[in-house]
Amino acid sequence: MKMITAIIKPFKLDDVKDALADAGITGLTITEVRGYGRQKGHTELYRGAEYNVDFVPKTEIKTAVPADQVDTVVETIVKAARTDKVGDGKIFVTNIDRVVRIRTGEEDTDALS
Amino acid sequence: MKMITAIIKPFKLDDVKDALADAGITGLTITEVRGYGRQKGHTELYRGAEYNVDFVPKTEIKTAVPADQVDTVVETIVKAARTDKVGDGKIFVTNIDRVVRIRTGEEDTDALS
Amino acid sequence: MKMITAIIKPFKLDDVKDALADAGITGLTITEVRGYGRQKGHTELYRGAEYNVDFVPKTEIKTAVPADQVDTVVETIVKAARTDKVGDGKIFVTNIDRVVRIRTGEEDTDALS
Amino acid sequence: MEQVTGDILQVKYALDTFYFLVMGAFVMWMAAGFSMLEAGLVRSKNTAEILTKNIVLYSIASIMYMIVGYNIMYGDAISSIIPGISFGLGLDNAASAVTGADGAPYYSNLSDFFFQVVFVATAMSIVSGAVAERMKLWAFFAFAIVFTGFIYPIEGMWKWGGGFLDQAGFLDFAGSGVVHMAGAAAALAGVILLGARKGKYGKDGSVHAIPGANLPLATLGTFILWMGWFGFNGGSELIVSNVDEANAVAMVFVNTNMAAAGGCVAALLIARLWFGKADLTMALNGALAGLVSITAEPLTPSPEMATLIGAIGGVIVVVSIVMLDSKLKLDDPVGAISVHGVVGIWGLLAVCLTNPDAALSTQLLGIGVIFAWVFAASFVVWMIIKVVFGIRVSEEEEYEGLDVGECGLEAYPEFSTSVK
Amino acid sequence: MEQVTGDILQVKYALDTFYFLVMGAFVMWMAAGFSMLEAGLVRSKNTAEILTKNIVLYSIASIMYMIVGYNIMYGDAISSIIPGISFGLGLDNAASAVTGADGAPYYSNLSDFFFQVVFVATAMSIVSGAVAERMKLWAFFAFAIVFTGFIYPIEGMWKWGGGFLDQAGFLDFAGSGVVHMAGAAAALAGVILLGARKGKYGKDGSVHAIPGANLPLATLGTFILWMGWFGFNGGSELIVSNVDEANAVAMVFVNTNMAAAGGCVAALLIARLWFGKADLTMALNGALAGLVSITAEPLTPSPEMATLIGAIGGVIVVVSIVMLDSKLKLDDPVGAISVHGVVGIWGLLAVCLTNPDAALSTQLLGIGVIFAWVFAASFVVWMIIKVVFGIRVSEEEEYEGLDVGECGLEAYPEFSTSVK
Amino acid sequence: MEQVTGDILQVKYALDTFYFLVMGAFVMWMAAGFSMLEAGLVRSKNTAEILTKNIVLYSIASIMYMIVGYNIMYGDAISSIIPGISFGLGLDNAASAVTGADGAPYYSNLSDFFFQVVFVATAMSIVSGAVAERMKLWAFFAFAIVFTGFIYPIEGMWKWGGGFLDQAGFLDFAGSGVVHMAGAAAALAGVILLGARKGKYGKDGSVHAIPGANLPLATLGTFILWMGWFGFNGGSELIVSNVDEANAVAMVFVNTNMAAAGGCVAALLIARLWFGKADLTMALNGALAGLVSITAEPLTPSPEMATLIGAIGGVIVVVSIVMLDSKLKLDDPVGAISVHGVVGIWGLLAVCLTNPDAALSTQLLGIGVIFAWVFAASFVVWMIIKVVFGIRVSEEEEYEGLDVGECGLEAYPEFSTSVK
Ligand SMILES: Nc1ncnc2c1ncn2[C@@H]1O[C@H](COP(=O)(O)OP(=O)(O)O)[C@@H](O)[C@H]1O
Ligand SMILES: Nc1ncnc2c1ncn2[C@@H]1O[C@H](COP(=O)(O)OP(=O)(O)O)[C@@H](O)[C@H]1O
Ligand SMILES: Nc1ncnc2c1ncn2[C@@H]1O[C@H](COP(=O)(O)OP(=O)(O)O)[C@@H](O)[C@H]1O
Repeated sequence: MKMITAIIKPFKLDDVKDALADAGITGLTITEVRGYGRQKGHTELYRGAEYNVDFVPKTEIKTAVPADQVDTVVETIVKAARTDKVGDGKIFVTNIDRVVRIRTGEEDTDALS
Repeated sequence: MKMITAIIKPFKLDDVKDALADAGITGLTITEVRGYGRQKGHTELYRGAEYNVDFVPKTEIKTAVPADQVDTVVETIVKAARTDKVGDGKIFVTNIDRVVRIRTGEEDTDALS
Repeated sequence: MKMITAIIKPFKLDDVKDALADAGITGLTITEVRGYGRQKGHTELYRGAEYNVDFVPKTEIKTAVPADQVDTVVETIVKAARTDKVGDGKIFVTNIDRVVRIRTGEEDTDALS
Repeated sequence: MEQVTGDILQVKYALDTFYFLVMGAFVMWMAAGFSMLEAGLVRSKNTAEILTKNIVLYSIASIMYMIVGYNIMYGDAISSIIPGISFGLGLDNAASAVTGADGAPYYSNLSDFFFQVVFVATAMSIVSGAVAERMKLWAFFAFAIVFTGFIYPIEGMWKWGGGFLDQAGFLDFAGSGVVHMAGAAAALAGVILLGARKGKYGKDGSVHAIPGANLPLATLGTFILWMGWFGFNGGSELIVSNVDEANAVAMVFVNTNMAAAGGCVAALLIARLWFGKADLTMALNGALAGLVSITAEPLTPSPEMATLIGAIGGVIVVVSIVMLDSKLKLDDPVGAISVHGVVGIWGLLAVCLTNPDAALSTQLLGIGVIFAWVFAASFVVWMIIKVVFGIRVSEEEEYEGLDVGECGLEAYPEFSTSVK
Repeated sequence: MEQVTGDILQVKYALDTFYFLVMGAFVMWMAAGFSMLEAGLVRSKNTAEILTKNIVLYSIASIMYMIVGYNIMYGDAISSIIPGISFGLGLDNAASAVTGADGAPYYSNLSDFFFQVVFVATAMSIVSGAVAERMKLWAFFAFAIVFTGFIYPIEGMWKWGGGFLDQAGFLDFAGSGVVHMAGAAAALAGVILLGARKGKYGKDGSVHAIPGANLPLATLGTFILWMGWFGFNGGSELIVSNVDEANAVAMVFVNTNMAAAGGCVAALLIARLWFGKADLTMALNGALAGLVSITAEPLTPSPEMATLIGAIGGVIVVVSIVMLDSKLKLDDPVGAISVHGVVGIWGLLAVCLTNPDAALSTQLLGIGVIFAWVFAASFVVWMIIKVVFGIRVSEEEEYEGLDVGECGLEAYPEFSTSVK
Repeated sequence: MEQVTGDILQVKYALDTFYFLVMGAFVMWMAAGFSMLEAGLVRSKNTAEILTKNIVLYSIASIMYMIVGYNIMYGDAISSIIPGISFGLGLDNAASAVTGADGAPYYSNLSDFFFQVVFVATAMSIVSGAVAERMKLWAFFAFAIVFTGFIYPIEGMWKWGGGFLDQAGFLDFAGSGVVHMAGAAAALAGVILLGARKGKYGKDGSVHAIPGANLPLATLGTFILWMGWFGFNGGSELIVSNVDEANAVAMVFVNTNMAAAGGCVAALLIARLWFGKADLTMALNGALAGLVSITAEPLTPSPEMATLIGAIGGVIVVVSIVMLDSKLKLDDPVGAISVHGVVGIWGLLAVCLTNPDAALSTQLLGIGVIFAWVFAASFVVWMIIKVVFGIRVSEEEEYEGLDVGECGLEAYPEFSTSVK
């Protein structure tokens, strides 16, 4: 099983969620994060003094999927989250050793269905 | 070393923390997240218009442990976090290559004790 | 590629960010988290009743880097985040299978540059 | 003896002036109420901007009304339709005039100006809520200048300045029409030209709620407005210094309070029955609807009747908000058009229930005239601003929030989360 | 000459009526104060619900007191214990009556109603805070109807309606007992039947603090109450229009302010000494305790004495809050029972310190009678509501928060975090 | 006849007393305004502490001024420079004195005390904002005791107590100097001794903005102050009960409002031109600057002139805030020194524009004397406190926030995020 972690623009969350749901992905965990990258934040003046907003609000989506679905999911996210402007974000794929569903104790792919 | 990441219901946090402490786990990092899964959120009416709360508040607990403690820890979390209702959450186990304690520079299992 | 996840004291964020920028790291994602470890939180009295603040505010920094930069980055973070007091935090290094840049579809090290 | 009579007249003059000033200060306080209400009902990313709009619109209203608006409304008119134009404020009454013959002034002219200036600010405050979260800051200020300097004073002159609506027998004690419906008509024109907020309506016509970020603020705003309304209606009796007038002011206070109570309870009940939940925002709008309902005639109803008039206003407001939102697709984040416009009309009609001097036809005339004028004039002004400067922020700015875009800061830099 | 005397009487009537209305508006403003105080001291997930309770209870109080409560309290009584019952409000005073013989009315009857109606709302507001975060919304409203229509007016009649407590010489200037302790007694009965919030007390008897979510709101609420209290006590002098009465009102204002100041400082010092920290919430409760302390007698103490009476109230409130919380395990999220009940008793006793007409025994009689009646009657009513509808939300709803469960929305949808 | 004249005098006395009390209650309300303004402009981690400072400083001011301050300011002085010292408040006026001969009292002594006591609290409130986010709580209270009991009353006596500044013809109607600049001078001394907040200035001399956590609160605070200022200036006319006085009070109300409006608009425009954004916090400071500008002379300017005086104040305040912050490196989180000090001086000079009795040299004398005295005395007192107890919290406490360190709680325990 793989964990797919995508950092996206917050306002794209609904699109991505809907696209994933259409692709059959029904489990997600999202976190509000702030990002620093090419999209550089900006400098503001507050009461005449400089104010750097270095970090841009982003949303992180994590979904654990069986290994054979990784490509579809990555593609789905890329399509749904893309605006073609700097700051669209990244997707990271990592390995998961084991998954447990707390309610039932089911493990691994059973826990994901 | 393994990283154990558990998504649980927020009000179970204290129970899980206490159970882990009893099991000798003294390092945790928690994050407030929102989840989407079988537990489907709900539709509200706000001023007569529909309002989907798709995402349910969840708490994510991360604890890094030596590989041989994984089973105990997973079991402990399952026991403490379970309410037998949909939405109890998931546990993911992943591999960690290296751990460093910032204060001392200690590495790996030393860094976790 | 490796994901470096550092849990640090919040007020050290700017120092770490600047140090990483100096070391050529230009992509970061940060999350506000709360930690539980040796630094034990504290007990307060609110209206005469006890109030445990078990969890201490921490900031989590994640940066994905090519494998050969791991050592430099870890070292940089350790140096910048250290106060020599309990609670300085931990760094975890994990493996990443694949990275995709959403905007361009570039993969892996290309996606990180 | 004459000295004594003069002394009494002076004391009465002083009491009425003081009463006017205190009531005016209460009405001024409503500016804070609108600010808090609107700041509570928008999203956090647009909160600083709506606050800026509110405090600055109050300032603009004060200045424009001083320069020209007051004279348009109460100066020498050219005819009962066309006001005269002149600038600045005149001198106050001399003591000798007060203690003079019949028809002597009751209170200070400047206290009258003060009382009137806070009314125009109220009308303008109504607009800001309806166009929130998407209108350009400076476009809004441009409109505020025209509205408070000209559009409002002109229709105000038709009624309170002794113009043709007044002569026709149109009744509007404290301004359900002159102030509230007028503000709502200007807002409606703006909302039509502006369009809905991004994300408010789905491509499939679905309606999405956009919850307000801070309901304690919205509740505080409602309480402030409720309190301020004692000045708004209570001061509109204009005189307090004898038994009959004092009784009248007391009646106005009681009825104002009862109508708000009736509106609040009725709106909550309807919301509970209709939506299944006790929607706080509807209870707040209900209380305000009760207040608007009674504003056209807070004196002749009994307190029981006032409660009923307010309660009907509370029912109307809930139905109206839902209809405008879901059927007419008019996106009004705070419900201002329903609270002040639709319910304002109800208030003007309800005058006929208790005031024997009222005629339904005249009330309808007044409603038609005021609405038509304010809507049309505002539409033209909004349109000019739209063509010349644009009235709507860019889509990107709307997503990011107007706070950063227009004001360069955030209302809650440490709290707000990135989603929504 | 007669004309002149009549004119003067009319002006006095007008001044007293106006004074009454302004003071009443200040007291109405206290409703906003209680709302903000309570909204600040509960957790964010229960904030919209407590706001709904507050604005609607004020509305219910207004309506019930108009329909029946005012007449129970001030109408023709059957005996000095049993009030009469009748409905609605009567006519106001004619000018001829005012300028007539001795015993002529001083002020408008309706201004009196207005002043009285905001008092019953105050009493009811005390209840909402104590039962916060776990009581069903509609059960609370059901109680509010009975309390504001009957329970409060009956004991009010015993004292201010000229009933047996008044005849016995029980002294309570502005309502430390009639209003504040009465509200606290009703709250106490509710709290006992309701039980503590989940998580407040551990199985091992440990006491857990549940911090309020928004202390600026709580502070704002306290300032609003402080300001409103000038109306509460200041208006209770009832007349202002001659030198002695004007002096009395001024004395009441000064003493009200001094007692609050004394209570605030004393509570902060005690908290600092006892807990090691300058607990803001205790300073706020201390200021309110000072105000409650002086309410039974704000006229006879010197300002220095008023400061002292308030300061003692400030000490009492801190001790009482901690004792109720940790020893009696009575869970009162905002400290209402201590502030209004325990300190209300202190206020009634403190009358004896400065008012030569007061007798300790009569004060104790009053305390006993009011407490017994309100507590018993409230207990029965809460019990009936509990049996018929239930008074407590489900455990799940309590965890999730009453905002979503009862009101279908969140007070701070963009800020609140999931934990707690 | 005599009876009638006496009656009229009594009514006038009552009206003036009532006016004084209502105006005083408005000024008291400014304490809430300062609290909200300051609570909104600091970071969330220091919010509970600043609230504690505000409510307690008001209490301390009330107590100290009652014990000794009022008598220093208005009691029998030893010379026109050296005040006498005595304690407590005297008796109020007898009815016979009021209806007696020429020079009879106009209003209750205690109402005068009430009006004066809220002024000293205002002066002290100015200090708390400037030293926010780093000063020890109890050090601040120690200073508050000395300032409100002695430093302020002494300079107050020089002007309003009939001392040498008054005799020299120094004009300050409601206290641009006696209250506002005095508060700012004390604040300046504190800020100099205290130093800037950690992180405010980089090692390289760069200036970092530290945004306030809650701008709706700051806006609410500004509206409260604006409203309260009607009492501050309007009450400073002292009498309202005849035609001339009533007209004067009305003029003061109008001018107060216009100056605030002018200041708000001007500051917003300057900020927009200078920074490129409509900085809300500058609009708020601008409104307050307008109010401070007009406070020294709200009676003689025309409303148009008042608008202009306020607008100039609005421009000055923006320039001053930026200069103090970036050039002088005086870290004043809420801009209090600029708003009340720099603009206070402008207000005192602006008296010369419209009041023929004013002389520039005397105004400069007054500015110099008040500033020198308050700054020097405050500096010494702060210094003593610094040496004996320390005035600044530890670096660690400053990072963690004063709320937990000083008050043991958090202002927003559920919202605040860890960064900043
Ligand atoms: N190396 C990295 N490690 C972790 N997160 C990153 C990294 N690089 C970028 N990110 C995240 O992705 C977001 C978008 O990256 P950015 O460089 O701004 O634009 P783009 O992805 O379009 O090139 C950043 O805000 C940050 O949250
Ligand atoms: N595939 C997944 N990847 C990541 N997180 C998931 C996944 N499935 C579920 N979750 C998380 O677990 C939570 C509980 O899952 P849910 O399906 O609602 O109930 P249950 O675990 O009881 O079957 C979700 O709210 C979400 O945060
Ligand atoms: N085993 C662990 N797993 C995950 N996070 C941990 C673990 N141990 C510590 N942490 C995180 O690191 C932070 C600092 O750890 P702590 O033990 O307090 O101090 P130190 O790292 O200086 O020994 C904790 O607050 C927590 O967020």
